[in-house]
Amino acid sequence: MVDLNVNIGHLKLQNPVMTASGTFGYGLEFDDFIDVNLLGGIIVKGTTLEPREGNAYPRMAETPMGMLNAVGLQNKGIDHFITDIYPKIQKYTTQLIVNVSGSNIEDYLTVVEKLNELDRIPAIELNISCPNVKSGGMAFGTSCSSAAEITKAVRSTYKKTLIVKLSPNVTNITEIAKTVEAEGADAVSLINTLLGMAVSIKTRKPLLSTVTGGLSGPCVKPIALRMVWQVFNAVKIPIIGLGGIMNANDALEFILCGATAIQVGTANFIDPRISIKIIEGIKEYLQSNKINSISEFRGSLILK
Amino acid sequence: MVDLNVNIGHLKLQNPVMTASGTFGYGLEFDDFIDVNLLGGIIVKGTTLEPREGNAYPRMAETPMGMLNAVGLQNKGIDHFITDIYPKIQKYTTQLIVNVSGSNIEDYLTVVEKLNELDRIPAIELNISCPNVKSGGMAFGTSCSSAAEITKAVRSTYKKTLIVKLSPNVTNITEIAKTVEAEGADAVSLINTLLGMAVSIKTRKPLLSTVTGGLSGPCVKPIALRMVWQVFNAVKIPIIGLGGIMNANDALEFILCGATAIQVGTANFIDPRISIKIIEGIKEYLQSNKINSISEFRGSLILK
Amino acid sequence: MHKKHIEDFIVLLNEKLNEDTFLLLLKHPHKLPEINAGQFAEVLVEDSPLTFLRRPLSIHDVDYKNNTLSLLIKKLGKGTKKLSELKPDNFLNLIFPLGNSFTLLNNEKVLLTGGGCGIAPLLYLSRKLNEKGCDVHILLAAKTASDIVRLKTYENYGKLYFTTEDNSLGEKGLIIQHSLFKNLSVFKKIYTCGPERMMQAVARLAANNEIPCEVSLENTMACGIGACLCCVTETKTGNKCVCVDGPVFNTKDLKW
Amino acid sequence: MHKKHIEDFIVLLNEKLNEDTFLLLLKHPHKLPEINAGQFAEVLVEDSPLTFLRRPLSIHDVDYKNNTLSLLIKKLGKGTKKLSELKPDNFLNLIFPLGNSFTLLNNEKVLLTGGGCGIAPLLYLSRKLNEKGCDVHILLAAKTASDIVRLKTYENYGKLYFTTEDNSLGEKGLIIQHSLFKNLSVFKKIYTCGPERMMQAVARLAANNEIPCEVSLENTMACGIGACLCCVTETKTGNKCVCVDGPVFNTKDLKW
Ligand SMILES: Cc1cc2nc3c(=O)[nH]c(=O)nc-3n(C[C@H](O)[C@H](O)[C@H](O)COP(=O)(O)OP(=O)(O)OC[C@H]3O[C@@H](n4cnc5c(N)ncnc54)[C@H](O)[C@@H]3O)c2cc1C
Ligand SMILES: Cc1cc2nc3c(=O)[nH]c(=O)nc-3n(C[C@H](O)[C@H](O)[C@H](O)COP(=O)(O)OP(=O)(O)OC[C@H]3O[C@@H](n4cnc5c(N)ncnc54)[C@H](O)[C@@H]3O)c2cc1C
Ligand SMILES: Cc1cc2nc3c(=O)[nH]c(=O)nc-3n(C[C@H](O)[C@H](O)[C@H](O)COP(=O)(O)O)c2cc1C
Ligand SMILES: Cc1cc2nc3c(=O)[nH]c(=O)nc-3n(C[C@H](O)[C@H](O)[C@H](O)COP(=O)(O)O)c2cc1C
Ligand code: FES
Ligand code: FES
Repeated sequence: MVDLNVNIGHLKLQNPVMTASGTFGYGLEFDDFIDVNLLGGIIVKGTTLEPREGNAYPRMAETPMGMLNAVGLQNKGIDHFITDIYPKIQKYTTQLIVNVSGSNIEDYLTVVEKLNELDRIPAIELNISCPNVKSGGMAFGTSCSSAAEITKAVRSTYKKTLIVKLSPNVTNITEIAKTVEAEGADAVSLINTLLGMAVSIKTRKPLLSTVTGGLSGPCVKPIALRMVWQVFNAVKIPIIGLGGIMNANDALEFILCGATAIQVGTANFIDPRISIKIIEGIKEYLQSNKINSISEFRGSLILK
Repeated sequence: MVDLNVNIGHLKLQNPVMTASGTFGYGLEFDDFIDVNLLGGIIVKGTTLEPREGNAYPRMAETPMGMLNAVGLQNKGIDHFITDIYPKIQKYTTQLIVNVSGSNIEDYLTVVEKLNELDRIPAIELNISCPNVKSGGMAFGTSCSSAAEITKAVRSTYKKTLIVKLSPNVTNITEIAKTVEAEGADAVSLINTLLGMAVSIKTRKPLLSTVTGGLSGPCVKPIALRMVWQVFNAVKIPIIGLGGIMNANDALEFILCGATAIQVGTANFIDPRISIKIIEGIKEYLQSNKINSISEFRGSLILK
Repeated sequence: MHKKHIEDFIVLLNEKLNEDTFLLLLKHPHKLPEINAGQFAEVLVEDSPLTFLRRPLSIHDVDYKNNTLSLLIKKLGKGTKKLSELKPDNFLNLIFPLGNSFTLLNNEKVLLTGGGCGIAPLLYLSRKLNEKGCDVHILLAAKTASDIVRLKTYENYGKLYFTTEDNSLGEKGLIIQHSLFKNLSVFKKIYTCGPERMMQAVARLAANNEIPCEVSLENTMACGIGACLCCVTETKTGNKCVCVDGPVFNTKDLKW
Repeated sequence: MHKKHIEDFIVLLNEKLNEDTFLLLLKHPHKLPEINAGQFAEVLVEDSPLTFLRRPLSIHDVDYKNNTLSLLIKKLGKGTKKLSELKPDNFLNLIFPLGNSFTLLNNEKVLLTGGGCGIAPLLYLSRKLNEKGCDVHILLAAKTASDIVRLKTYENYGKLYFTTEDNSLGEKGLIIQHSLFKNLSVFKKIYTCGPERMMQAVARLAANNEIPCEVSLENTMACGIGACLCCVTETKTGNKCVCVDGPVFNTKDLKW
């Protein structure tokens, strides 16, 4: 048997496959299709201090091998999460990670402090990279100083595993990664969506109510892979890779480029069982290539 | 009849459709397929001071709805261009624009001075965004200060139309655009390729000899459109839009978002006649929508 | 809610109904799970480079005896065009049944009305209502007679009425100009689907007559199962997902 | 150089030759332009989401009388798999004829040798050489007999030899272990295509015997017409494009 266990900070995952925030609901939406407990972990929807209605419709546009979204962090707020969602998802035995967003540092801190109290939430993913909200969001993730500031603040109150999710909409992602590593992040996840746009020449209008939105899906994979590889060569903390992973091959490519774990996002919409198929596919690949453990394969890219 | 004429600085184009540097050779490669003179203009291959062998093989990898290239500005240098290529392409009546690259400002200036002397070259496209060369290239295009420096230097010697080609691998493309506008660029073209990567889990090697390369094709269109729209709202000089244009609809989307002209790149590889078909398609769209001129349509995106 | 499934159906029939409408008859390889009227499927369009996401399509009819369901589809763009090329024995992957469903009444007089491919879910609905003893009246609207398809099948489950803009079938004019709307209060409920403007007009008249009205909304969807929050519509109690809280809404809850 | 064309061919035949090799017979709608041995086509793979670029494929044979050409293709990945599903009357878009070609001799004794789908261009070459009065010897190499296809057709144009690794046909072993290589100097020229390692071994023995050797190189291509510079190979005079300066190279010019 191959060893699929990986560690992200204090977090132990039974395999490197997680599901990406905003693409897997709270897991419950997928109970009809898969045994969610087979996953390495799930990252639940972006959660903010106050309830948010999100952006106006339309929020979605299809693009070549991808999609744009402008959901805008619709969620019912942290208190609703604690009282209504948390009890429901405690049935899962897989790792539960909450993706946290906010428009200012105080909001982030309040949410994080509340999550710190929840036994079954061993880690948070700090979203400093959402392109779909007016204030906060991506703004935190596109400069080193603000990324440092928020990571430092959260780190000082949050004692469990802290993952910081990086924005690809930057000139130099390694600098941001190094900064959040220096401020005590246990891991980085990358990439969030790329800022994109789509219009209709029939209506002459943008296809999203917000004009621009976040691009995800296979179209972004080459960019995501490159960033994972760059960051792998720049930091020591584990990297969680994502962006366009549609199958086990894609997942293995990210791990080959240095990712300790991966997340499946948009692919869940095309095939709700895909995350489980990816775990199977990774196992098969390692077995047929006689690789004993996923960590042996990690970052083993051959540069001749 | 609809009016397709557009102006880029002093440059008059009979229609807004040009072909992108590095994807159309010197035009001659397409003589068997189309009447090159029907184009608005052609941007010839990236030209440097000295001859360059480019990067090692393999230089190309297919990606979802796109491709990565790592050609690395292979060309025989400006002197060879002047003595061998220029005489051959003088047969064209369409506008001929030379894409200029270099690893330092002096090189750029020498090339530009030589091009200044060529009667049939009414404009240059300054490539400060090539991701496939070790020094220079993209480095110039990813910071405002270096973009300013090189634009200023070239502007001071080059009197004809100066187009600066921007890199999408930046946090804020509007800042770079405003900078080169301030330094006297007549127009900006965007986008060059996005830095990406592809690997094989079969060989465990990168698919490009350079590990990373430049991503182009339909997969980048949403990002390119967004950048054109952002820059359109930030500068007054004309914008030449490109990135993933495969048909007339795509071209019209860029013009709707504010592009004065567009360039067809990777699409030339799929259909060598596509640039001409795009001109026809634009004409048809304007006619059937009773729009008299392309300038009337430009930037007419409706934000309700 | 019923359990959702993902399954490769086998295409039994692809029938062209008019210039741009076709009917797909699909066989489930096993026992077809229960499906309610108004539910839809997310259909995977394969071998189509620019069709990345699934396409939501209403379930037009269900046959539990033969384990088949049918889809009534209008060729609109890349995905529906590709589906129109399916041949018998091809596979088609569906996630289904999705969404809520129409509220059924027993032994009441009801009006089902719609236009365009909006009429797709009305067939299964009319059958269900017919089975429940309702007096079913179906009003279909179109530009011209040839736009109206599957007429004979609808006739099995209710009394049919038409409006056409060119007067080629039924009464001339738009849907709400039909004489049925002169005396709306005879109906206990109105069900409608079609273009949004049409549904809004019907809903307004229903409201004026204080008759409950249910609509089936269309919307751009990514997941179809409530996971992405891309498909919201504004309701009086905030944004709701059309794919799980809908596609059927009581118009009194909408901000129309 | 011949003028390049872009054309929709009509598939006349898609013949499965073994587990993963098939032959496409394609009809040009008009008069087929002249094509030389060793040239290739860039083939558009439609309805294939992950096959964005065209696929380069050698021209296997040409029939000017019927205006057809054929391609001999090995299923390797997404694109070739898709092509293997083509049916008669489907269209296939080709840019052709591309690249340079083999140098033909008159009335000489020549050896053509290759393995895998590398043998594709050798058929048309053997026919051309045969027409020019050459004494054509063709050595085909494979793992096992069933890998070797179109044997009967090759026989029309030259004398056939084989090596198989499992001794199921011809001599046992690798290509260069064949007895023909013991006495190479009887040949005026050697033509080879197949896996790079195989071609290099053949080229080395040719050089040792001072016999001119031409190879047909494979390479990843984007445009096929010399516009992108993606398909370079190192030669003694710098990087050359395989698509225009090749695919045929004299091995003395390569850095092998
Ligand atoms: C719950 C639900 C049930 C539906 N049931 C049916 C049905 O039974 N039969 C049927 O024919 N259609 C139905 N539709 C609509 C169907 O989903 C779209 O026609 C289809 O997705 C278009 O795909 P395409 O690839 O052909 O078009 P595309 O190439 O994607 O688009 C073509 C044009 O149509 C527009 N468009 C695309 N999708 C939608 C949409 N969902 N709503 C409005 N405009 C859109 C695009 O903006 C574009 O202008 C339903 C939609 C929903 C949400
Ligand atoms: C001038 C020329 C002539 C050719 N003639 C023929 C021919 O007559 N018959 C034939 O069957 N094949 C021929 N080939 C090879 C053919 O082009 C590839 O097999 C084909 O492009 C693979 O496409 P795919 O989509 O099936 O594979 P993909 O899914 O793209 O790739 C599958 C695997 O094959 C590898 N691969 C892809 N393309 C190539 C390539 N060009 N060279 C080496 N490895 C590659 C990939 O890295 C991957 O591992 C020729 C190639 C060239 C350059
Ligand atoms: C509909 C949608 C909603 C998303 N919501 C969130 C979110 O709330 N928080 C977050 O950090 N990322 C969010 N993302 C980004 C994804 O988690 C992921 O980073 C991105 O989609 C790239 O991965 P993919 O290509 O596999 O989808 C969202 C993406 C989509 C498509
Ligand atoms: C093979 C190849 C070579 C290129 N060479 C150059 C170049 O020399 N100079 C340059 O400015 N851009 C170069 N580019 C970038 C294109 O001009 C264009 O900016 C990019 O490909 C995006 O457009 P597209 O998606 O339409 O191809 C090259 C692109 C490709 C694919
Ligand atoms: S389509 Fe994803 S929530 Fe409705
Ligand atoms: S493939 Fe483009 S130059 Fe050869």
